[in-house]
Amino acid sequence: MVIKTEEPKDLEKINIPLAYVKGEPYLNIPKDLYLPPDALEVVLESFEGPLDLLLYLIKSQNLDILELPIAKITEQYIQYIDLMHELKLELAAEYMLMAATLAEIKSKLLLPVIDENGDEEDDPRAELIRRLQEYERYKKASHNIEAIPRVDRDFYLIEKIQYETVKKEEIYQQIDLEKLVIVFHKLMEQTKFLTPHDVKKEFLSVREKMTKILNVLDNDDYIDFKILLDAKEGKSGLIVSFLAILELIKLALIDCVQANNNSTIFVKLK
Amino acid sequence: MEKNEIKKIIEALLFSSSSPISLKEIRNFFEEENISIKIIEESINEIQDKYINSGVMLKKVSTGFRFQVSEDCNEWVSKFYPEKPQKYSRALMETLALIIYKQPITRTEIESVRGVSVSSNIIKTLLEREWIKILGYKDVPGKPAIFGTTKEFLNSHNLVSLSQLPKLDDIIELTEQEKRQLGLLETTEIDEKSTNAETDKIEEYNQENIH
Amino acid sequence: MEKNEIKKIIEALLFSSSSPISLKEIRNFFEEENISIKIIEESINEIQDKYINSGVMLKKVSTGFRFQVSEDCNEWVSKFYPEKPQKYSRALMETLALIIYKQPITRTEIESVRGVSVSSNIIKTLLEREWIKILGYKDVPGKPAIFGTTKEFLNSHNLVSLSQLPKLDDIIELTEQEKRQLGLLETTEIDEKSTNAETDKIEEYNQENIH
Repeated sequence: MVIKTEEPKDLEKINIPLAYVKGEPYLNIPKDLYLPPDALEVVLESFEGPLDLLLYLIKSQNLDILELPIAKITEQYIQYIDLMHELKLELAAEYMLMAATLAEIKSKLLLPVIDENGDEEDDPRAELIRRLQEYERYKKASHNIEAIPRVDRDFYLIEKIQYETVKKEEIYQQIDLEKLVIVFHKLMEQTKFLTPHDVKKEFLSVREKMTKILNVLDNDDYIDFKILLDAKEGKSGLIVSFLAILELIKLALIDCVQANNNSTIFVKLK
Repeated sequence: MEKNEIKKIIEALLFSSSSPISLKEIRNFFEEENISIKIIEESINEIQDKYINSGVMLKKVSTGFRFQVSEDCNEWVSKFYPEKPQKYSRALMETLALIIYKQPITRTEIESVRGVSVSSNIIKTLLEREWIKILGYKDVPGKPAIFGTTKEFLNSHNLVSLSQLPKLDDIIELTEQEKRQLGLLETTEIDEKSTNAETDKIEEYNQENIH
Repeated sequence: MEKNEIKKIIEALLFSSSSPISLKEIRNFFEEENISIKIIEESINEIQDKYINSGVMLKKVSTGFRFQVSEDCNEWVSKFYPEKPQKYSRALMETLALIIYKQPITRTEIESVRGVSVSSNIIKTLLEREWIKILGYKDVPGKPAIFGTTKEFLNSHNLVSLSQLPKLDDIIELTEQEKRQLGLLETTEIDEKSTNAETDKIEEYNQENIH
């Protein structure tokens, strides 16, 4: 099987030059930490957080995580942070927190251990070492997962192929009878608010209604919008009234105002 | 490159493509490999033969070759993918409800209750399904059709007579809230505890209506 | 129904499906035809054999069987489709690794191992890709979502179950002395005779730190 695995970006595994500065290839980050800033910007950006940076510092010098020479590491870490600042790289707060943690551990190690029971006090590095180890495990695991064949990268699926739909014997889905009853009752309830059915929509032309509204608004006062609607005319009548009002607004014959949402709408002749 | 390998690759390309692949595309693809058009054509023919008695077949269409389900399997594949259950529109449900409960009824009468016109499609659908039929024509100007339900409607809903249709009170022991939702109550008290299946049904119905 | 016909139909179903089909689905489909599970399993095996030297192969993944491009043809198919596959960032892969190996897991738990915050985009991408899903919400303030992997994750990595994934590295075991040094052991005895490499290393280390 052809497995095209994306090369992990781990710095320690990169053999190709990290960068070229004035035509000169940089294979390793110089130990003295003199880093030509522009060239190494990319390198610095590729850290996945303070733990990743710490791991890099440890690995790049073939140190054992378990030994964690705090003084040395702290010094280098701070140098990196300063460099990142200098390069104006966006620095997550987590990096600063780690710097503080390192400094704290360092200071604790410098203090003489006074313990009346003669027990050795917990090494302040223990927690950090545990975190580094834990992070390293999942970092490795993520590389393993990256290497697993993945669909559309390492292997391909077939496209579903066409078929001709053969018309099935038509079985219509049944109506939900209970829902039907509810629908009917709801309809009946609605009609309660309507006038008898002999109110014909045909008689309520929008034009006619517009004239009527203009007659009602025959003076300069604001009138409650609701006065223009007559429940007796039923739903269709209300719709015609509403359309007529909209039409009048459009023709700029009336003004419609409302102080705020839900408050009364007032209508007035222009 | 061996012909067998070429065949395998063409097969893989055809199965992984969402559209037909033309002879020209295949030829271009193999250009670097220096493979003659003859070999490619032969390969395609052999692939075609290979699938003669299979569930799929290689078919030449206007833009190239593609695999499709073989003719005798179409019926089975269609059966495997069930059609989406139809959803009935609110308009259809209301129209049908009025025809059931108010039959004989004309379209104008349905419209006057619903407050909107009834689309011809709805009447057509119901007639085609043979759930409703034209009982006759009203003796008024325009001679509108009078509709009623059919035996077929009863059969397809496992009913013997319309009297078996559920009564509103039977379906739901209506809670105060539900009654209010249905507009059957004018009180405004809210029964917070009603969260049973019936409420859900009504809510489902209401939601359908909202959009 | 003849076995040959059954084979053809299963073949057609598998080729026309956009997702894997399980044995159970096939069995249910043939229920009316009274076809034994044994016949179905045999048919699937025979289909699998039929495609052994083809451009496609029948593969079993977590949710059933599917056809996919055979291993030696993948390279050619990728050549035929010039679009590059989506690349995922290290941050995304680390987040995914944590969800895989520590599921059920919350975002906060992921962040505490990685030492940095997890961007919402990463979670969104993983959810949209359907590699992870929300299993529920933790009963703590804020009700954070609990994540886990999906069958789709397995399917898109040709896996049947999570147990096929590489094991997590063990944490490197500390020597007794190192543990003591780190305060991970409660014993207070000091092995005075220990003048081996470890001690030297530690002393060296201490010197380094004390200056």
